[in-house]
Amino acid sequence: MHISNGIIGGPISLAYGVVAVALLALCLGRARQDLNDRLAPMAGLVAAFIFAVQMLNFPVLPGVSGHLLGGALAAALVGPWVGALCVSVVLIVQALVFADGGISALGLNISNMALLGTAVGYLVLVGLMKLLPRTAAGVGLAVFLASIVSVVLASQGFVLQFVLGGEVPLTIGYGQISATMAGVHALIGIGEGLIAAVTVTTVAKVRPDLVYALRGARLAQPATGGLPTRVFVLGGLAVAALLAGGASYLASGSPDGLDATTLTGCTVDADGVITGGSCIAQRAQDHELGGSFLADYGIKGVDDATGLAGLIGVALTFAVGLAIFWAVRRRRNAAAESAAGEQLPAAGTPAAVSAEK
Amino acid sequence: MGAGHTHPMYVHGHSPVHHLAPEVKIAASVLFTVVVVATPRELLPAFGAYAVIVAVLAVLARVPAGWLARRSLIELPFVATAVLLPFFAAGPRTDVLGLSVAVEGLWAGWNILVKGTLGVLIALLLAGTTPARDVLIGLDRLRTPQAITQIALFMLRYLDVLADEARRMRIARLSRLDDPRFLWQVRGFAAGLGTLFLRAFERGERVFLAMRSRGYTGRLPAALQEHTRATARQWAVGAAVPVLAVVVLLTDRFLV
Amino acid sequence: MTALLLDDVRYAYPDGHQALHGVSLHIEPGERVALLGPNGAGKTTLVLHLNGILPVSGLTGSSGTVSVGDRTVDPKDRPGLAEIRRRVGLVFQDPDDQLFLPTVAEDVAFGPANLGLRGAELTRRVDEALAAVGMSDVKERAPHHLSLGQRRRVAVATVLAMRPDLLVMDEPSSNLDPQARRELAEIVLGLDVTLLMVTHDLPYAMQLCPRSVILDEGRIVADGPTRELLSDAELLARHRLELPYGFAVPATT
Amino acid sequence: MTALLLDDVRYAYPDGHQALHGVSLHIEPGERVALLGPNGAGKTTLVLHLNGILPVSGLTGSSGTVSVGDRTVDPKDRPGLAEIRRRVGLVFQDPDDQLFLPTVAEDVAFGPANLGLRGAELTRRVDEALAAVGMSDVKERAPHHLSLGQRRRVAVATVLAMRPDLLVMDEPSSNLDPQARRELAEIVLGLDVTLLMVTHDLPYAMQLCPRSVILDEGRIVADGPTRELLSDAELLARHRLELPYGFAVPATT
Ligand SMILES: Nc1ncnc2c1ncn2[C@@H]1O[C@H](COP(=O)(O)OP(=O)(O)OP(=O)(O)O)[C@@H](O)[C@H]1O
Ligand SMILES: Nc1ncnc2c1ncn2[C@@H]1O[C@H](COP(=O)(O)OP(=O)(O)OP(=O)(O)O)[C@@H](O)[C@H]1O
Ligand SMILES: [Mg+2]
Ligand SMILES: [Mg+2]
Repeated sequence: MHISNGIIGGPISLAYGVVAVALLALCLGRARQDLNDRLAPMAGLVAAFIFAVQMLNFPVLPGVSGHLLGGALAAALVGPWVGALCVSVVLIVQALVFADGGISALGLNISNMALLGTAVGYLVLVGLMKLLPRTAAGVGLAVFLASIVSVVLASQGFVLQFVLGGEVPLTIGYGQISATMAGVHALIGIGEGLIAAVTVTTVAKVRPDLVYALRGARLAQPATGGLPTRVFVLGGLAVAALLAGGASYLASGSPDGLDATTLTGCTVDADGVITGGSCIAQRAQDHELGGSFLADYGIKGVDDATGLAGLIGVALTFAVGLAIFWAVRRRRNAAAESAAGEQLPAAGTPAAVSAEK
Repeated sequence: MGAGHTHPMYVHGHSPVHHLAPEVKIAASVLFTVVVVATPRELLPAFGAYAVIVAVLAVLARVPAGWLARRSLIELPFVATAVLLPFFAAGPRTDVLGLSVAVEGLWAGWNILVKGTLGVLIALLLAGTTPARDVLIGLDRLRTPQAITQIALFMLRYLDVLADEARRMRIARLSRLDDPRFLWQVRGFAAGLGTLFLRAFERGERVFLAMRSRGYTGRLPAALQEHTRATARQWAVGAAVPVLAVVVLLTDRFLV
Repeated sequence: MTALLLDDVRYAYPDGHQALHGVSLHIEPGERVALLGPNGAGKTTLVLHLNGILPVSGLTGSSGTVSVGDRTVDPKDRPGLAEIRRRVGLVFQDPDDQLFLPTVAEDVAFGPANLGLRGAELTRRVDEALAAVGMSDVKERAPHHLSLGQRRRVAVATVLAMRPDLLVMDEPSSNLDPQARRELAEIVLGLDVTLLMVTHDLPYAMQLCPRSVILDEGRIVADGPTRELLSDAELLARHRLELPYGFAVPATT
Repeated sequence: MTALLLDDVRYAYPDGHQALHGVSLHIEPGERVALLGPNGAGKTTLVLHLNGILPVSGLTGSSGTVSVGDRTVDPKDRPGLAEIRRRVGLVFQDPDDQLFLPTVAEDVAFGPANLGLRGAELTRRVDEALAAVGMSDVKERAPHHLSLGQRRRVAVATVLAMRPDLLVMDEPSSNLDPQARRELAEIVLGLDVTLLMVTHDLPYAMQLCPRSVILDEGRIVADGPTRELLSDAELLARHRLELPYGFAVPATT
């Protein structure tokens, strides 16, 4: 969703720039209390993580690309003030070091993605955490939903900017643009929500001191074994399916169809590297990641695979499929558990893999 | 770990532009971009003059044209959509090559195209001649709040750490017979993502503590970068770029 | 029959640094060989060739062939590579390169599960391997929250659990406490495998490996019975090796 | 006068694992002390306390005081902490934790530059430190492109370049080739510093440190002349320590 130079008129860009600077100054003031020895490297990592997932870009509307935003993730891990700074840093570095996003549009981009996205994500998160149990599943669900809301609202921030300073009358109505943006970003939000939820729950389980939203408190153990997990998965799936259905309906008229977000048509070699065919992940690698930090750094010196960049690309494009796969595996694990009466290794263990071969 | 060692956008070289202090280059790029964006889209000759300025800079920096062309592909989505605008814009229409397009849309498309391209090119020249770490040093010297430069510094280092940890985890899986067909990789990814985050954090945290134990106070010691500080002459040279752009804008505005 | 055969292996890292300048080596099944040499000699680089992690295909400066048993390492031959990785168990010099799952038990189970083991058999394998390195009590902890020595022991367990034919260990004894080091020696002596062990600990090499190879600047400069090589003080000194303080070559092995 | 004083130091990691259960230790200026103990004893955890890296403030399970010279470590006292970090030089167990700048030369210069050195003096410091560990020829290379042993040597150089009063090294000799290990011993013996060295290499401890402390399960279980401790086979065995194969306590130091 990086706006490039010249999309939004000068006066509006300037106004947003002023607002962004003022709000960032506020964040800096508040962050000073938070940014201690521990939070400084954490903030750096959150920024790096967001930087990495933002590398997958695809066009959504004239002059606007869609990708993960990371505001809710940042808010959950380092709080709203430092979180907004993290996302801003990502945007500044992208503009200056990677020529991504216009320098004169920095104010616009920071307003949408860093300020609006993080603030909304944090508010939703705090609200949900009050309602949901303080278990891993509860936190995960809260982060998941906060991500979706934050991404969708940030996209509406762009629409507002376009209405104010788009400088060109369109045959398609602003309502339609708004709906399309919301639809596409709901889908993006699901992918982002899954990634953010997995990340935050893992961190919360092992290092609760690193999750700002928990404020240092340990997670509660689920009262009844397994049930909240299932609730989480099914609830998440329901929301995902709903949004996906609605979104693809809304987005079907957008210039870049959603079919581009699948990997159909790609051939994949031994190590999961895309070797042929045409699909978004590959395009993204060629155009965006091909020259990017991660693509160059991924597995340099060890293999010509795409490493983290590839992994992230894969995960994002498969985000929706993953949700289903995840649920199926969970249920199968649960079944196997009750059948064998023994604990199968948890997520990511090979037992499940071989069982499915 | 190589914090901001270089980045793939960096073109190694020893041109005068490379040797310009980073703070000068950043200030000049930002101001130049602002002037470009502030130029009314109808002033065609001005944009031509800007393009000449950019071309001269590229030659001075000895950045290959092919490299610039390839890297500016990042702008492709915008180009594609700028091309679409004439078809979606409302208002009076005209015929171009037998197609009916909106006049307003044509102008808007041109506006995005030319300002976007010039902006990307100037940003690429900055990135291509300035290692990432120097960009941060430049921002620091331009009085950017320390919280921001510090987060940015850690971010660059963590990108390396993340890539490095991801590489390690992948080798570990491969050498123990993981069969990373696509789906498995996605599944392993979901499980591995949180672990990757934690591992990267904990390694980065240890590195941070090691820096602390060698006297780090939140900014890189000045003695390591003394050679890159801007002289008055460099400021004068750097200022020439935006000043030239303003001159172009004004002459065009009032003469044409 | 050969367990391992390297023929004129050369390798340059992507940054242009030439680490191996033509290494040829032949190991019989059941042999235990120590790989000695100064820091930066190329030992780790050599070891990473043994299951196809290096070379990166398409790099200049890299050539030669590596065969394990009757198979040749070829990055393009996927089933062949899987078979080689099944046979070769590689303990990395840095345990952080080896451990990646959220708990120790899962990590040790990963390899055997990929071999097709499951259920009670899998659990037994894991327990055995962890018991062998004395790490049964950290089973449920996160590997990255262990001390370095504990991580190294778990790293050894992950490979032992796969029961490889050819066991390759890159400085397995560093960071181990003295008793763990002796126990590791006993484990290795009790296994019926071919062994290639990189080490800077010459007495340890003497204890475990009848044969030694000295690598320096990417070339093999000596190959022979360990006892003989270690008695040649002049040879050792030429390659930055020397017997440690207080150590005398024992009269009997 | 004391160089280092620990009083009833307790520490629990954020995941709840209690690593130190009340450690008290007193070291005089100029003493050279070896810190011995099995894997997971808490040696690294202890060492990280010595310049205020641990504890994380506000965690339960952590208490006690650490003083360096006349100063007490206090995370809230920023200038005090800076002064302590100037005095204490810490070589981490994992060199990857220590090295982070793009080139070896810059990394070694980082500490002295933070101390305010610059220009020719800074260059001289860097060159000296790198020469001492025999790494002058990798000056312009990237630390993460070095072999593990090379990285460890550079890590030692980064700390030597700061000329600390109290030198704390966590297993400095692991992954070093035998000659580098001896050279390190010579460097340390030639320095006029207080030394605390964690090691699993008992002969090395004997060679370098007249006094030894044994840590086990987060508690100090023995403290005395190294020669005496190492002659007490029963004590050693109780804490997973033992003299290596082929080593006999030499008659003279
Ligand atoms: N990733 C890399 N990129 C470039 N050069 C490298 C890389 N890794 C190692 N080297 C270089 O290759 C040479 C051999 O390194 P290698 O790690 O194989 O040494 P080694 O014999 O294992 O040393 P050690 O005993 O210190 O572990 C060294 O000169 C080293 O600097
Ligand atoms: N980051 C961490 N989080 C939680 N527990 C940890 C962490 N690091 C170490 N521990 C635990 O604390 C205890 C002490 O660890 P420490 O690293 O101090 O041991 P050590 O004496 O240095 O061992 P080694 O000789 O293997 O290096 C161990 O039981 C270890 O598992
Ligand atoms: Mg090595
Ligand atoms: Mg330790």
